[in-house]
Amino acid sequence: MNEFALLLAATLSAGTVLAIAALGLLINERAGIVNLGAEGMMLVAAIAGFATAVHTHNDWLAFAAGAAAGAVMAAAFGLLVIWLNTNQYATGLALSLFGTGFSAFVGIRYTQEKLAERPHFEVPGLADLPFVGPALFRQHPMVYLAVALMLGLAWFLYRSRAGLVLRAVGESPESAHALGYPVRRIRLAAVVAGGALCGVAGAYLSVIYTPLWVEGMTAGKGWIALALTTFATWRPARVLLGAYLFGGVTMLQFHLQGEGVQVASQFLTMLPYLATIVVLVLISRNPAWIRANMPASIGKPFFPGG
Amino acid sequence: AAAALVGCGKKEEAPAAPAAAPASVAASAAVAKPEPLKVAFAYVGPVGDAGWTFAHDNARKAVQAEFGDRIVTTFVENVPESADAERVMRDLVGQGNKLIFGTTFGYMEPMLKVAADSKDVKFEHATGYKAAENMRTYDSRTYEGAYMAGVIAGRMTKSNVLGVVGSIPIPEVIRNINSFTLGAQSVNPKVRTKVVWVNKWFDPPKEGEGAASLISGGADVLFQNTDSSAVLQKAEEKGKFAFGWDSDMSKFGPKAHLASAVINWTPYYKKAIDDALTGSWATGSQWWGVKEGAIDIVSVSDTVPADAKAQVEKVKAGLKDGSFVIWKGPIVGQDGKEALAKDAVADDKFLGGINFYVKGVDGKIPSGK
Amino acid sequence: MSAEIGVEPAARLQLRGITKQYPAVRANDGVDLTVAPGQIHAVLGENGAGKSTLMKVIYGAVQPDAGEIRWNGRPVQIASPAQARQLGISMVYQHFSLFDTLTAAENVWLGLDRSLSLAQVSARIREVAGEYGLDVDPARPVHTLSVGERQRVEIVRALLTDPQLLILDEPTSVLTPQAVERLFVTLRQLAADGRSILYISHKLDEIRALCHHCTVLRGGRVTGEVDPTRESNASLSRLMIGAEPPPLQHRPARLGALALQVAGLDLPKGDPFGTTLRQVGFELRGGEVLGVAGVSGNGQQELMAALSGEDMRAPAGSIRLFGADIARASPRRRRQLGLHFVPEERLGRGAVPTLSLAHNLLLTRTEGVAATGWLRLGAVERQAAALIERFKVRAGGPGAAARSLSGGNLQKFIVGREIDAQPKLLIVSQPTWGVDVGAAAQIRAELLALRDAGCAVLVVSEELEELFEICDRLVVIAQGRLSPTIATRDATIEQIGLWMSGLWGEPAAVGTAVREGGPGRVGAC
Amino acid sequence: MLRLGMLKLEMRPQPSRLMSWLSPLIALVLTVLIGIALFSLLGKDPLKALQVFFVEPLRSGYALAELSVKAVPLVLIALGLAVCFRSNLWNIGAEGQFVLGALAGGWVAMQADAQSSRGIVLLILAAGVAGGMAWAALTALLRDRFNANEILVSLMLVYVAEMLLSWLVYGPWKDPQGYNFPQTITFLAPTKIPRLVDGWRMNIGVLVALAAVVAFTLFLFRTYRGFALQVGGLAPAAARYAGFSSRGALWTALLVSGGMAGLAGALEAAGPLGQLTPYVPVGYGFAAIIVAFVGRLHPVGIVFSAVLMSMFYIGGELAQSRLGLPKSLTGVFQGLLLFSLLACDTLIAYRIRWSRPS
Ligand SMILES: Nc1ncnc2c1ncn2[C@@H]1O[C@H](COP(=O)(O)OP(=O)(O)OP(=O)(O)O)[C@@H](O)[C@H]1O
Ligand SMILES: Nc1ncnc2c1ncn2[C@@H]1O[C@H](COP(=O)(O)OP(=O)(O)OP(=O)(O)O)[C@@H](O)[C@H]1O
Ligand SMILES: [Mg+2]
Ligand SMILES: [Mg+2]
Repeated sequence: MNEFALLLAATLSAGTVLAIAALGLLINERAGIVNLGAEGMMLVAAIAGFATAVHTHNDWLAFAAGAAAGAVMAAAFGLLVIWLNTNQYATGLALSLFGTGFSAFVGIRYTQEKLAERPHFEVPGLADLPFVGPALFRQHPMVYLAVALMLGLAWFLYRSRAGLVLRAVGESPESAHALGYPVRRIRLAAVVAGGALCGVAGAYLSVIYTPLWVEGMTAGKGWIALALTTFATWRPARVLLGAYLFGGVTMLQFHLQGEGVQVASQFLTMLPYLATIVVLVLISRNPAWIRANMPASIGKPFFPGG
Repeated sequence: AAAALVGCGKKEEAPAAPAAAPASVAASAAVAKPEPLKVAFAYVGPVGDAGWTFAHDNARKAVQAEFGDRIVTTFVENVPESADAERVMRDLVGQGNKLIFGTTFGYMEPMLKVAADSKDVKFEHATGYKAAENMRTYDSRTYEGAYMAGVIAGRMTKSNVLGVVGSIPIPEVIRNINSFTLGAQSVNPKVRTKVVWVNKWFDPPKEGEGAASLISGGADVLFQNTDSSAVLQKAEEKGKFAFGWDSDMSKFGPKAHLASAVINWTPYYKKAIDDALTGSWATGSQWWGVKEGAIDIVSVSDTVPADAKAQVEKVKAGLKDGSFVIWKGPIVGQDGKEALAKDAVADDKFLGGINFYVKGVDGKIPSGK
Repeated sequence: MSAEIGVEPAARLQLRGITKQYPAVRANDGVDLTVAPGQIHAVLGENGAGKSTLMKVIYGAVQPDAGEIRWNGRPVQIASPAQARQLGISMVYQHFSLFDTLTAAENVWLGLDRSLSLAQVSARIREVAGEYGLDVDPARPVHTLSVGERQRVEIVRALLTDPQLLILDEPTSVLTPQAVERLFVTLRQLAADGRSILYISHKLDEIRALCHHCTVLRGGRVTGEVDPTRESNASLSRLMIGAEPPPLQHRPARLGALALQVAGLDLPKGDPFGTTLRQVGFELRGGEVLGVAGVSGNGQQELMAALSGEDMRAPAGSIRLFGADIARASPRRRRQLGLHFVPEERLGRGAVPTLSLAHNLLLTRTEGVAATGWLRLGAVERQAAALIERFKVRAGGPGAAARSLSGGNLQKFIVGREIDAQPKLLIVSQPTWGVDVGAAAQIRAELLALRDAGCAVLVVSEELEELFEICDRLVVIAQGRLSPTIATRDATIEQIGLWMSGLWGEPAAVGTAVREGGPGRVGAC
Repeated sequence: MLRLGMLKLEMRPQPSRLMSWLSPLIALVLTVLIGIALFSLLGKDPLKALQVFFVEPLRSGYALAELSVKAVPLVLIALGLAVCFRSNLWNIGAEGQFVLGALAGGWVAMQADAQSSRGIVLLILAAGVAGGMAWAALTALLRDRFNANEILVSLMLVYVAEMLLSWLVYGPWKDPQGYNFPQTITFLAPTKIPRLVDGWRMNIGVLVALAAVVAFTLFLFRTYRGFALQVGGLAPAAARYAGFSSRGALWTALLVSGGMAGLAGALEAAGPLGQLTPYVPVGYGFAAIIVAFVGRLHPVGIVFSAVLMSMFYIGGELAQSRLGLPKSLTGVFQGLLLFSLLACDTLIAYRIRWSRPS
């Protein structure tokens, strides 16, 4: 029982990185922009956050630095894609590449660094409950913030006027422009917000989750976050669910190995990736479902004539 | 043909090496100054991995300091174990290096090819098994460190479940897992070892996730045969124990850290360079352990009881003077069959090909028979 | 002159010397315009005359290069639509600016600047709907609405800002004649309340029936200011294009063999926002033109896709070309059998915008392709040059990118490409959409010439005048069903308009249509 | 029109031919300028650094041969990707297809014995093509049948392919004499890809790549099928109207690009590697995406960009031992080059004007 609680706890922790990044990408995509540079933004944010944590000994400043790094990268991407109308996919790939190289480059002197002692977190009163205590209430605050972020984002998208404007821009930038909304500025804001969240996720990875800086430490998490938005059909709650599911599969494959399951570890290592494909297939088979939720302008350039 | 790449950058110092040898050393050797021996290292990982490559690079710095201006060292990091390795080796030859160290198994075939074409250069290949006239192999008996760590682990576990995060299932790593388990069993016959493989040498987030899953599976003392400190840090976060590996990692988890099983490549590198300088270099295979000062267990934590420390010291002393042998029968495999008969001592060939778990290790070796 | 402005304090909007230069054209060239309170003011002009540009200038969506705008006598700079709405100017665009997946209320909300809540907006929609007879269900997602209903959403959105000036850019191009009548009632009521209306249309009859005043634009300049009630179609047309279009040469039809037989064509919608075709059936012979009338969004696109082969899911045997079952044949196979098709979208469907005209020829013509699949680019280029010559396409030669052509010229090229293939059956969708009067006349004449040469022609159009002008028989599509055919000489605009609402006097059919389509699917109000 | 400060972009009536040739050059110059600034910042002599990146890799026959070892797989994979991207299909899993090509080619090579005829090399390459195609076919199938996004599926399959390789070389295909190390036997002499010059690693892959460049140029610009594929990418509705099957395009593009990546994999396995190890994938599949774009998705352009990219790689290696510069700089440069190119490409469709205040 306790074993299961710990597995659950590890799952939540593993899912949080993905959840924060994917919620950020969801904002992008709701405005009609796909940023394939998630991996690069997360890496640059990871080193920015880690370096800040090393120098200031303050994790929250580190998250802020990560967010800023992600936002700056996203802004560069946004300017190219939104103002110069470059191809979104290619520009995202370039961002990914650049981010991977750049983070490794500036991170060289931090590979030997360690952070000040990592504090333990407990929710007072709840942490000692049997089962649910160790499973749910001994997590870093960021784990709960990810949930709050999901709720906030859901409220924003479906209950607030600004969220409606964002969805409208993603649905039809031409119409939004005709109504007088500053489409490009809104898109840029969404891209920057998404980059900032990817940045927070990257900083969480290097400052709390691992906590170390190493080159290429995201190891594909940015890509999986991108996959999550599609398989959540662009809905915040499903993104969170998907992230935990994915975290769960990741932990499960180690768990199965530890329990001595008679399957070659390589096949277990494949599990999360195969799971992504399977869920993607299940979601995508129903085009109506996708169409009803997918921002119609996603990936398409918008050039206001006027 | 390779010589065509020479030139450019003669003045440049080796990257991380001290800019110039200390003046005093330079002065004393000023009488008849021979050309310094150019020594190069090809590393598989980044020098900052805190593990394998870091340990090699520490030794490089040590020998550079030791030999002063008699040698010049260069390194190339992150050399993939692919077709690129051969080009890097050839370039290092072309740069005038006369002694070249390749620090990972995957360089074996490329180094053999380059060695065949560059007879005046000596090649040193770590962890491989093929040698040539001008290429010898070297390795360290890391399993001795694993065994000593196991002794401490056996004493410190309360759940009697140990966890190992394995990198990739080659004999070296399997041997270490087994030795760790044997060490623990020598002081606590009830222990079991759970293993997870991350299939990477160096992937801290994955290593951390593996560690977390072992902890959720009941392990309270962790050990890793991967190249980063992530496992130790995960143990620190979760309030469990763990070890440092390859280099002293105590600073990464002051509370969780029980001890670090370290490799010190310096003695071997000193010998190799000395051989090359004096012209006594000869091919062969060198496997150094505690006896030669290549392996040690350091920074044993104060949480380890004094008598456990004494047990470790005893093992170390035995390994040093040869009175104690780890792989000596009876050793029973996971399947219950005797792998090593009573009093039989495993030779290096046996050790080099280990592909089974000893009794007490759970699970199955990936793709093992 | 400025004194004149002074003596007309009642003017709601005054434009003086508005000029707007686009890279290729001067869309507005020193335009003056005055709108009085309570006036319904028409702006008339052929395609590209600059009407929409002028309206966008007034609405703040486009900034003029020169000129002055006075609003209720005061000079203003209108920097954005939001500012225009604050002043009391609202606009319904020529191309809708609605969001498909959002509800009607959300769409309206997005067009309002006041900080009303969504619930309040829904309530206001109901109020306005009652007041002006603009029935809209606020909770329905827009993609479930018919085109007429969508237009009502647009108008309600404009009205909720309580405008003093309402701009309507070609509002009737998507409505049935009956719906147009309803709209006019509403507009007159608005004008009676003292609101001014700027009304843009090509339809001379409508302007003469509705408007108090008319400004005519040609090539970006004002070429006339008239009272439309005192003009004739011919005189307005002269103001607009400088001449009357040449009359079409009609010859009696000489019916040929049965070309196209459609029977029992049932086709579930492929796109969630599309229309399902039900039991569509008709016949078409060589040497005649059959027109398909209907409000857009009633299944025209789906029917065209099924006939052209872009949608190959039609039930086997439901479409026959000269007796051969082509229901599941690919477009290329159909072309081999003599069926050619001109889609309504030119850029992106009828032609690839970035490719040259020569390359675009290869979309439907394979004379320049060797049997091995090798392209004989020289031959293709010569062929394209010949087409350009024959159909008087104004373009920079066969190498010009499709997107560099104006809409009318590209349409001439595409229609020409298909006519030149000497089809046995030509299907044309919206042959003259957005094409100026001269080009339209040329295209219509080419279609008739093709008919006279014995080809079967099927024309889908939303412009009833056009259909009445060139078709021998008519049929109406509504909610995915087809009416019986009727000879054009026996048909009246009123009758066809009624049919466009799905009411063609087959009690059973009407009953089902209304039930299945739901209340809102009917185009008429 | 859109404004960026004082600058105003204006859409050209026609894309500029001149700019489509000039823009890669401008981008390269920009990248070099940024590089010079970066080197100066790091306290390195920029001239020497430029020499390491742009001169040394071209200095001698041997150096050129080494350049070809890196460039050939890039050219082959990028050619296939160009067809994919031109068809608006986003296969970014070429790395996985490369691995499968190496596996299939490697398997054939392992079946050979010392007496095998040299003809087996052809079999190895064919197997490589088939292996890559099979892996790409998975992506095509899932996209075709279930509409699953090909970007994500092909990418996830890269990880799966790497694990498959890992399992094979640790398990069933392990060299029995290999002390249990993760590697297959070293392939026997008859299976080795023939080299062009003794002592140099350059092999017939160069000829294969050049032939492929010619073939792809003709295919894309001189055949009806190639034309049809591109129409699908430029305007899907026009392709549907013309009757060019989108499923056909999907399968053709993915199979072609998978096959090319597989071919590159087989050439690598039986060429410079000579055995299979877990380290077969070194990122060619991902780098080829940049190569394809920098080469403007044009076969001839791809040759130039592959050579450029290889110079960056080799220069990055040399810069480590010569200048003590970290390897990660290579990635920084590649990213910068692609960024600059994308930005410069704007000039093909748009014209820059200084905005006149009105
Ligand atoms: N954003 C733009 N960029 C460049 N040219 C434009 C733009 N908008 C309109 N034009 C050009 O300006 C001219 C006037 O266009 P406008 O849309 O105002 O015409 P219109 O009278 O509304 O025509 P229609 O009857 O087709 O609606 C046309 O030649 C058009 O091609
Ligand atoms: N450098 C390039 N980068 C990207 N696309 C290109 C490039 N060169 C040509 N293309 C595209 O390839 C297609 C064919 O070009 P190409 O110049 O080979 O043929 P063409 O000019 O149409 O025929 P011809 O050479 O016989 O006149 C066109 O769509 C063109 O836009
Ligand atoms: Mg208009
Ligand atoms: Mg040409």
